[in-house]
Amino acid sequence: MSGHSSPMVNRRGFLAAGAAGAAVLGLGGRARPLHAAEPLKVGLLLPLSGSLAREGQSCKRGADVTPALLADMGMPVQLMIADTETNIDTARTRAEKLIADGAQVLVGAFDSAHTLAVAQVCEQRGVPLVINIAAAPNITEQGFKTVFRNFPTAPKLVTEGLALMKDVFKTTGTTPTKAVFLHNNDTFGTAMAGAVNKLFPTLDMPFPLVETIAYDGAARDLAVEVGKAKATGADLVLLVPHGDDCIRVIREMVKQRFEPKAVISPGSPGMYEAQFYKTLGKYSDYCMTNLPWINPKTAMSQALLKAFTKAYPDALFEMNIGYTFEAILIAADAAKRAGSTDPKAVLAALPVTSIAEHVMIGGPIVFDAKGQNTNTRSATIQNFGGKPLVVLPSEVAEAKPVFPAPGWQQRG
Amino acid sequence: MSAAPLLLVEGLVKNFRGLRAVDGVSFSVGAGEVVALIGPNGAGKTTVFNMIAGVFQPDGGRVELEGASLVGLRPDQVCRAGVGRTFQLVKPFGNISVEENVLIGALRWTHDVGQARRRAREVLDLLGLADKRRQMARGLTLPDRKCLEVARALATGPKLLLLDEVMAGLRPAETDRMVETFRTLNRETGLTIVLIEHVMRAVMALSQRVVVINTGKPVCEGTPDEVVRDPRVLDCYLGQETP
Amino acid sequence: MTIDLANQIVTGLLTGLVYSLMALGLSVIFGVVRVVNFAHGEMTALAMYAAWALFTWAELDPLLGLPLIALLLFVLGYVMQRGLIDAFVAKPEHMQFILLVAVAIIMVNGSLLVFGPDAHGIQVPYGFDTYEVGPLLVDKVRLLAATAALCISGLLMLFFRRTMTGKAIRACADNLVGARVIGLNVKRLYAVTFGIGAACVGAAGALLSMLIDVMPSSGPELTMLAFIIVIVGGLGSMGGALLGGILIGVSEVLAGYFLMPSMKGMFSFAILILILILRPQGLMGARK
Amino acid sequence: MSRQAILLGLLLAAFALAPLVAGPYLLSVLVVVMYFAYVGQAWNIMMGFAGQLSLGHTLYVGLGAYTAAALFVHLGVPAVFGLFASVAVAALAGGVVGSLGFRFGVKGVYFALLTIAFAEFTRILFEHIPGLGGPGGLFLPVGDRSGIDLVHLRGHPLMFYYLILAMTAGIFLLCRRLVRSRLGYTWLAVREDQEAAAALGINVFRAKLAAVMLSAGLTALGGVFFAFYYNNLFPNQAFGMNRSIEIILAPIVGGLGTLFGPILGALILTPLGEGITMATEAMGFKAAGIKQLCYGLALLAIVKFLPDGVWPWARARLGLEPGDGDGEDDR
Repeated sequence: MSGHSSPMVNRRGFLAAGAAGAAVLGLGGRARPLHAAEPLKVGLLLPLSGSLAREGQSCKRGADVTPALLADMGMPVQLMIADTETNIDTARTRAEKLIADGAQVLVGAFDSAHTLAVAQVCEQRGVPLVINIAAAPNITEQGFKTVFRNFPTAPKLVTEGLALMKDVFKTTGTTPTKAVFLHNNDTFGTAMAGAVNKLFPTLDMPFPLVETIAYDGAARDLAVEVGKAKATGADLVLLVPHGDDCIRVIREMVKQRFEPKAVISPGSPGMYEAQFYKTLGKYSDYCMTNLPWINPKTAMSQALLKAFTKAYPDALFEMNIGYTFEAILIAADAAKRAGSTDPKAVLAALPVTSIAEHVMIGGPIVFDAKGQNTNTRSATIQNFGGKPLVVLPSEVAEAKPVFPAPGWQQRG
Repeated sequence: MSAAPLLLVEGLVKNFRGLRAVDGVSFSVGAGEVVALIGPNGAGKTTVFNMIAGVFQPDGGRVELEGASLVGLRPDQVCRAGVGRTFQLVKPFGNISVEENVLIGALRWTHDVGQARRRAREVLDLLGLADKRRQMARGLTLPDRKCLEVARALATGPKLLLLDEVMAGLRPAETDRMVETFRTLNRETGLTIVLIEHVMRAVMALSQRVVVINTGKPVCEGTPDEVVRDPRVLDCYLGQETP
Repeated sequence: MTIDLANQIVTGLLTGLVYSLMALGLSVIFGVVRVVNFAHGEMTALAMYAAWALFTWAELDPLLGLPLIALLLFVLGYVMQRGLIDAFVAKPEHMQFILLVAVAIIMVNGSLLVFGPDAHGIQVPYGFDTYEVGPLLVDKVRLLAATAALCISGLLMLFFRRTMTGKAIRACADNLVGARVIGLNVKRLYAVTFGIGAACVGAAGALLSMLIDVMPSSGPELTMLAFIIVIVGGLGSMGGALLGGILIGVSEVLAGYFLMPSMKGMFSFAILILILILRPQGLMGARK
Repeated sequence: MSRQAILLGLLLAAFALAPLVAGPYLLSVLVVVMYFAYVGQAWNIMMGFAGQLSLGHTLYVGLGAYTAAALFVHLGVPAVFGLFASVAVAALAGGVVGSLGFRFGVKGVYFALLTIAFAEFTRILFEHIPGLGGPGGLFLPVGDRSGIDLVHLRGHPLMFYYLILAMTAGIFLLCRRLVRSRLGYTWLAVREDQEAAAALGINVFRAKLAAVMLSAGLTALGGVFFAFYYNNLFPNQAFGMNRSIEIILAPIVGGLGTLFGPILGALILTPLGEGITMATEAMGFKAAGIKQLCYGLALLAIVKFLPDGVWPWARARLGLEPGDGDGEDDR
């Protein structure tokens, strides 16, 4: 099939990232689309207002800088952005509206419930949906033919997140004695917690998990939660926050003088966000998060970073941006390979996607029979001086992991 | 002794926060009788009514309808036992029509809305409200509201009707008309009526017997003519004016 | 274990006092105007934004900015009552509810437009300080905030007891007809009351801004919290709001400590249900 | 035929024929309109007819949705049977809320807060029931989207459109019967004055309980629709406070206690939201939140200037004032 125009790059080739980057960027000229002038209309659904506004707008920033970059690669796209208002009724009607207005591919929708509602519309209308972010495993278990997800499911996030922890201990030569697990009790946090509790015993972790503490992210103050964690005497905190709740957790830890060797997230947003650094200052340092991250060493991510920093000098360059960019990239790539912007043609091209050079860490973007990209891969990022740096895997690392972290009072 | 009276009230007591509002009131009403309950303001008349109607539970004493105790029953159960009442401060169902107000009363004895509607129209005719039946009840004048209050209670088909100052605020001609209506009802259907009334014109014209109470205690009882001549009655009304 | 628990209870108590002040605003408004302010949490969020703005742009400590924010909210409350709510005072509850829901929607999305979706928090220089009182660790910010809340509540009670305006407002609450008869300007007094309630919210918002972050969606959560506190203490009772705040603060700590922390909200709602059923006038309210 | 009946017939015909001209987008909007008309009407039974303010009505949506969905997911029970369980569970919950509230004399704003407390309590409770997915959500297998399977409620969006249209028409006719029934009049009496109602022999407690339970049971059917239309349930979306607010907006804006109110309200509000979105987009306002801001302002204007709702106002202008027919007064 002519769809295989992207070069398959094996793992070793991927690791020699720098050179491959240039090759892929040159790809645009080689494929010669039939209708180069006609941009692909991508309908983007995000929760720009309502309770998920913060995450949705972060994704949108990534999307804003995308069309220019893709145009440079010979993949013109026209974005049509719609707000789901963090409301399932709106998500569904907006999806219909985007398709009615001519969207040829939909991208979205951050929230799992909204994504599933949109997926049903897409399935019905034969319009492909490329999921930027949504971790509920069920989405790709429904037998949808039009849904493609370039985001790991919760179990995968956790498996890799826990494995990376072992790598951290091995690299630094220190192993904690016992851990306490704090997680947000929302959709995402519970999916993660379920995976942690299921996978933890199977992964031969070098420390026991003494207690799991679920908390309500909206709860005004998290003093009790942290107090309870402190009382367990654990020297490692596994934390699955979902946004700014991690600020409250760390602040309480400092105030209550709870000094574990480290705070590590097995895969969740929060501890690498701008607000976290701004509010906590020096206390934000050394926190680690294991999650899919932007590969700092590919040419494409450097290009994205450059464009992004120019457009949003104050905003943080993080996962939401990378995945939203990639989702649009996947759609544009399929259209280019298909040589057509017709939804049917794009849909036919999507299952054979193989994008070796992209922005997130991990192997080439390919989809299995269920439409799930199985090549996503987590990295460990650690905060240094108010910035997240990749510390593992070492091939793409920008710094060396620090563990145990210095105590709160010992920080300049 | 003959059959039990329609209504028997005996030794009724009610305390409010240690204050004895009603203290040993007793009277009985035979079937077909019209009895007035009078006394100065604050004498406890309405409290007695509320105890008969089940709004308040008495702290002592008996209330019986045809020999069956009403004590412990809720207002709706008392109504279903055959006691209709009006409220001193009228309580019309303001946002529905006059006819529907009365219709709801008639639903006490029938499940058929059509039948209840026919009954409502009869009652409205009887009370001279027929031409206002489509109006919203909240738009009625005070006399008409009083009339509606009576119509609603009548529509429930009571054996005993408790009227709480339905003539107050009415013009003399209106009072006379209403008195005439009650007399007709009493004569033709044998309806038993107990009324609380300040308008002596109505009391004299309507009631066969008068019970006087003051500060919660019984004062005297007799025909209207006897009562107005009783010095104790005069005392309790005058005593109110001169401390 | 016991020291940990004692620490937590102290924390709950102090935080509860700050929440009390916010709830006090709700209670004052309901006690007099008889309108349940369903936009209460949203107003608190606005006050927190004001505190954040003053801190960020004028480097003003929230404790010092507090009077200004309270004044700002007083004006907001006064204007809201005069221009909007007054016409709804005699309307049924559901109308008031929808009106204030509309106000809340406007406030939430207005702050989204102005401040963006991110959480805004204030980090005062002493934000991480703690006092050691015997074996206990007492958080400095919480202690300051709770003390301020307590002082403001005390001042408010003095205002209602001692000043002419305060007495006139109480007269409106006790006997509206009587208040009209003796010639009180009820409309103005209602507006002043709403303003005072809003000023409480302003003060509480300034204090809360040091404890928690504010987002456009913070509002509804705070509204619910204020309701729980006020109902538990007694809607319309000032002492009740204080007691309710402390009770809810401490009981959430206990629920979080002994049960699952994520269930502590459920515990509060269970208390709310029990109070509504068994003692709807609240712990300190007078039975009507 | 009264003018109201003609209006009703025209409206029904228009909706039945709408799919001929409306594209999938418009159809999806109409589904939302009908859904809110339906649950609004169900809420209206409790508030508009019997005068009991429920601000936590999504409790019954959520219970209905979760019951039928859980039976389907775990036991394979088809929706058509599951809905009976949904109605029963929700009616029972309504009975609990109602009997506790009414027995202990919780009135007015306190009763409203009680309903919120129950809804919020249940939301957090459902976040802690692992068998129902907790906050991770309960997912229904989507299955075939092209056919029509009313037994399992699986099928084409058009099927769902006609289903919700039938439900809305059904509840409209039911309510029309109810307001002219003995029970309906009983509710009106209770709504207007409980003391006077009791004095006319009405068992106020039972009347209110009947209203809550019927309203809850009917609302649960809306929940079943919600579950099988969207195929996923999350406690914060099924039981969230803002869903309760959305439910009651339509009947209040349309006209409380009227039959056309909930439909008209839903017909105004949902398209208003869509319209504002389009208008702000057309005017070049891209900022998120501007739409809801305008929506809030519009809502404010409606309650301020048409406090009795749009239908009573429109009815007066259309010459459809009640009392035209012979005792067939439409509310």
